[in-house]
Amino acid sequence: MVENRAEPVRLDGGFWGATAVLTLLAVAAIVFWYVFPIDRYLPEAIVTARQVDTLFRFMAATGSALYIFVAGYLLYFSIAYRAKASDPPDAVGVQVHDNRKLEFWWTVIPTLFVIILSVVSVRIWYEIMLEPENGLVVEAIGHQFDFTFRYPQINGEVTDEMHLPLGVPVTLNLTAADVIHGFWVPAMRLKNDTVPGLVTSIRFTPRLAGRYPIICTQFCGVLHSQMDKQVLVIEDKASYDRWFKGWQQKNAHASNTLPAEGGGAISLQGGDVAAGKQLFAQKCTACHKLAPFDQKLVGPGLLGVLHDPSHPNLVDGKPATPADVASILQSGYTGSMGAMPNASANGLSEKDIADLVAFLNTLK
Amino acid sequence: MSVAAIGADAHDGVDQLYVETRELRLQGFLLFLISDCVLFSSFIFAYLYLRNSGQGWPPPGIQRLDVAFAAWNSVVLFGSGATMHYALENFKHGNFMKYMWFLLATIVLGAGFLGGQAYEYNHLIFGEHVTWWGSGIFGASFFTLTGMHGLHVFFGVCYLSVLVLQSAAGVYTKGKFFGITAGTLYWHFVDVIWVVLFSIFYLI
Amino acid sequence: MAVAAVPAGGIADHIHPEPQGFVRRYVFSLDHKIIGIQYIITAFVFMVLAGLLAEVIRTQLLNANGGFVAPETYNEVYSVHGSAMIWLVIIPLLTGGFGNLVFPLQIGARDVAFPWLNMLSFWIFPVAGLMLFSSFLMGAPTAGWMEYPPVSLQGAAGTSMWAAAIFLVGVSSTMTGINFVVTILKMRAPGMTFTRMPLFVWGQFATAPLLMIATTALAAALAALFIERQFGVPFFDPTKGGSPVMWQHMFWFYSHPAVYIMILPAFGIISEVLPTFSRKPIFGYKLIAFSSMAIALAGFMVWAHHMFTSGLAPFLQLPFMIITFLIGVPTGIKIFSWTATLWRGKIHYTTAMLFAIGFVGLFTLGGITGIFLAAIPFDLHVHGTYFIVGHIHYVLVGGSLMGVFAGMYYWFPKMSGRLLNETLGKLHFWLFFIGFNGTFIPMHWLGMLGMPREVATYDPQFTFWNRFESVSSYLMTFAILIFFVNVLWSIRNGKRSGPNPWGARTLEWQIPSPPHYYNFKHIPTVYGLPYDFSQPLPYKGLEEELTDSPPPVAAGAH
Amino acid sequence: MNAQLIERLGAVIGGVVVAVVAFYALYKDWQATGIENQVFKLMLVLLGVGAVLALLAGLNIVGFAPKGA
Repeated sequence: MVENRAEPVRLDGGFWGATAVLTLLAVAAIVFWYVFPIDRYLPEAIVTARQVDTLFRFMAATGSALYIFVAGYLLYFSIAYRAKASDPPDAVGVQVHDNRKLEFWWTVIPTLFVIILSVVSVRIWYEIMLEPENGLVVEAIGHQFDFTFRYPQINGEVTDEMHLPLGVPVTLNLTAADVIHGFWVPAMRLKNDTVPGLVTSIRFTPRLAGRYPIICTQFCGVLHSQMDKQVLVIEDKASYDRWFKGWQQKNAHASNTLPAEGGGAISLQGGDVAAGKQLFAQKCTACHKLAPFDQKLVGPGLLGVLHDPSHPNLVDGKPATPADVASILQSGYTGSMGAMPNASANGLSEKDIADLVAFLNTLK
Repeated sequence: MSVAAIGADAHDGVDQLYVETRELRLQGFLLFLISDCVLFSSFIFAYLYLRNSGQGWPPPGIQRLDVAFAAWNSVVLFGSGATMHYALENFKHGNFMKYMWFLLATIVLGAGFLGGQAYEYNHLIFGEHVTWWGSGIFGASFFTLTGMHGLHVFFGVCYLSVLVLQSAAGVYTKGKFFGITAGTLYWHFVDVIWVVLFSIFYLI
Repeated sequence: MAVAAVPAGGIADHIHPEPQGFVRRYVFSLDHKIIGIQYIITAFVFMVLAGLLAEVIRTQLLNANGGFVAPETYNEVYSVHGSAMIWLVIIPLLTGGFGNLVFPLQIGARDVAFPWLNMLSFWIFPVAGLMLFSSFLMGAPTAGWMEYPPVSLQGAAGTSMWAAAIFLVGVSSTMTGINFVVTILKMRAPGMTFTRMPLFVWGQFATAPLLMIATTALAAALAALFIERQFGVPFFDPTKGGSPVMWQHMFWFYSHPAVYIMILPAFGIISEVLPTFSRKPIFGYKLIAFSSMAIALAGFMVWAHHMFTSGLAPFLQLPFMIITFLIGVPTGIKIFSWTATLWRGKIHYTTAMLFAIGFVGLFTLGGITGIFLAAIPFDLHVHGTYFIVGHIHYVLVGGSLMGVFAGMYYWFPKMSGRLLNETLGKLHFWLFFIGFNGTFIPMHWLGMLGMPREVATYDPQFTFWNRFESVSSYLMTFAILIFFVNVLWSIRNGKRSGPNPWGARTLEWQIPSPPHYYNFKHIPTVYGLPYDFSQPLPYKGLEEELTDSPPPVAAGAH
Repeated sequence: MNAQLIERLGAVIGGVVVAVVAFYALYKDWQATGIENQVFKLMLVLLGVGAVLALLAGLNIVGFAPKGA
């Protein structure tokens, strides 16, 4: 029995019935996604978290509707058009190859939907990216198997929790001391990898007080799964200030200040800049860049270390002097990012130190 | 697919089977060259990415490469490309002895290029202490890329030597000489890769 | 219409004498069908090994503080599970296995363009597989199948073995890619223009350039990682000036085309199975064929959507998001065309058809979560979490593996002459369907609520759903066990299938099963698309195929 | 530094020779058809370009001042 092509192929009643049911289901799904209380399961800790949730609701709603139609028709066609026992063994379906109009629409409509989705995503993405930049600057450093934080005016590092005041925009600079970690606070709906040798930043404005887990999402070693113990605490200004002072006292004597005047002042005369340049290339480029301070590799960038007043004060508030740099070269220094070897470990003679200081002096 | 289309006149035992298999082998060989080209371009991407993420080029402490010697060495390799082209032309037009001389010239020039490369490596490693692992991203990208290209030239020289022995033994007749065509394609490919490497390492 | 006959004395007209002896026929065989079966058997062996690793993972995650294996071992287990499943199971099965087995028959060729290269590309594959699994002996790779430096630089010796093994599999893939491109371009039966090729051949034609070009990019990245780990040459180590993000660029430039390598052949299988069992032509043949090519092409332009959170310059991320959204359109067209193929058909529920419909259902869910991940704001939330693990397994297991099962039930009769048992098949399908969904649906919300990826222990609040997943994964494993029992049992005593058990219309069903080593006595000429059931078969010259007259063997040994 | 000079001289002369030969060969079989000959023509063009680059490098027009200068 061969299906003749003469009589036109039309959508039968059953098809429209199924379509009606599926449309109802799709509308129900859309309503469900817009009603679903996401923040009961995952609090919206920062302002943009709400936008990410709206994007998720939009995509989930349209995605569910699309999926209901596809899976629905799949099921309906499978049941309605199964080969019944009464059909002769060589029965065939209607031999339609394609339908220009239908194919046109199911190319154009998804393209339009993709354009709308792009516009919505880009708009929300801009809101995340264009958070104010003049807020509190905090630095989170990924180490193998915990995060440490650096606050302006707190020497050294805050090691246990990260505290943030409500409503104050924050610029969080992320970097790592050893391997790539992923700094993620689910309640913020935001994450970024902390890449060693690279400073990336995310900006947000805390909106809801609470204690939110910080989780590492990029495999970073054997105890990667233990890196979800730390917490981001968002609290009102008063308790934040109390916490802040506590850490200032605690770290007052931290290693950030200069070690005692160990090796005695060494003569810095007769430093040869060219030799210094050569030494710097061999010994220092592994951890320091010839670039402004914030271009961290392991140590900070050294451009203008002896001249640029904004270069962080290595000692008591005044720009570094050649003597300070010489003593650091001599006795090493433990910064947040790793320890700098002292002169003997670096194989630097006194003449070498003089050359290096002379060379650093020329960096404007 | 008429026999003439492939540019070889049909005698010397050339039948339809050889014509078709030759066409397949040619396509396969060209696709192999494309995939090898992707291998090089991936490393070239790595070099350019590292070069622009680093601190200026050449990194502090490493002198700029000697362009004069490299220019001479490149001319040697491009010369071998020209002689290889003429080897194939001569074979196609039947003058066998000229083909053999040009083929030997290609091998000599190719080996000369390898010698020049070895000289430059020697000068860099022992003269200026620029080593593969010791000189940061410069050593990594320079030695990996030029070394890999050098390896390809070495394989090419070995293949061409085998080609000389085979041609002497009369393996290649007027209608059946795909081995030579493949050798010429490979050699030109190695030349073209060096044009790119020469310009990105020495000229920019 | 005048269709050129096969040129006399050419490749298509030439049958070399039958290979003699067990080794020449079955071990070092040049016949693309035997090589296809060798690929499938080896890939299924690796699937069992990697599948057991998966069950170790699920048993470890039964409770929040793990405890089934030590954390280092757990990291090794999921890294080798991921690497083996992708490079030793899915890619070889779909390209080397089904590719070799089926498409030369469908285009009316006697063999692939380079049989020796085909044999070599197979024999590299088990060696590379053993290399990868032997990395357990020396401290297997622990940084997942992506092996991001600098943590992969700290890995034990097994990471270098991993790099070498994947390099080797890459070499095998490149050879297969070259072989298939030349075969499809040059060795189709006379009259079979591009718009008359079956859709499985289109799937292979879209995949082969990816195999050939993308794999070499990975070879370069792996070589760089190997050189850095063994000789200290600083490509990726940040303390020596290298850049870890560069690895991600080089790796994902291959790995996104790789996921299309893993799905396009499965699309091809589904586009063959659905029309045959709905007894009606595939809906929108041209659109499906061209969208396969569009997906393959766009696959090269979207790699950085895996790197939205790894510190790329923000404005650089936008084009990748938008092009990834655009890839959703051709994929959507294919899904709608498959659904429309079922409309007003006469659907026969063989197991192959069940898996095909299951594929469309589950892959669509994976595709939609893929669109979620393409949107940067949402990806910033769920990157590196179990949401991604859920998405991957929906498109890889719900997609490629369901396609492989559909292909096995569909073409097993053609290769062995015996049908796979239908009752065992249906049991396998339904248990697999339930187990699969139970295992991978909860991962979506676990990921969104805060369970990171690649963790040996997790926050106790997720214990219930992880236990639910682990139990469902045992059910899924049991279902796959049924499949293997079914295959092993049916080889000997499955029902005899005859040349065309499904009444299919593509070329491979018009010759005896299992086909002779030379495939066709006389290469047929093709003058139409085979999919219309109401038309006679569009082939000429197949009269002698099913008779037992001897083939015109060429005089000289080839 | 006559080594520099000899190298530059060799590069210039060789560059000219190879470039002329390459572009002449290209001119000669410009009409050849078939994929094989097209690939050869492309290779010859790039060979010529390489020779010209080496020539310019020899003349110090392209590339950087000789080492040490």
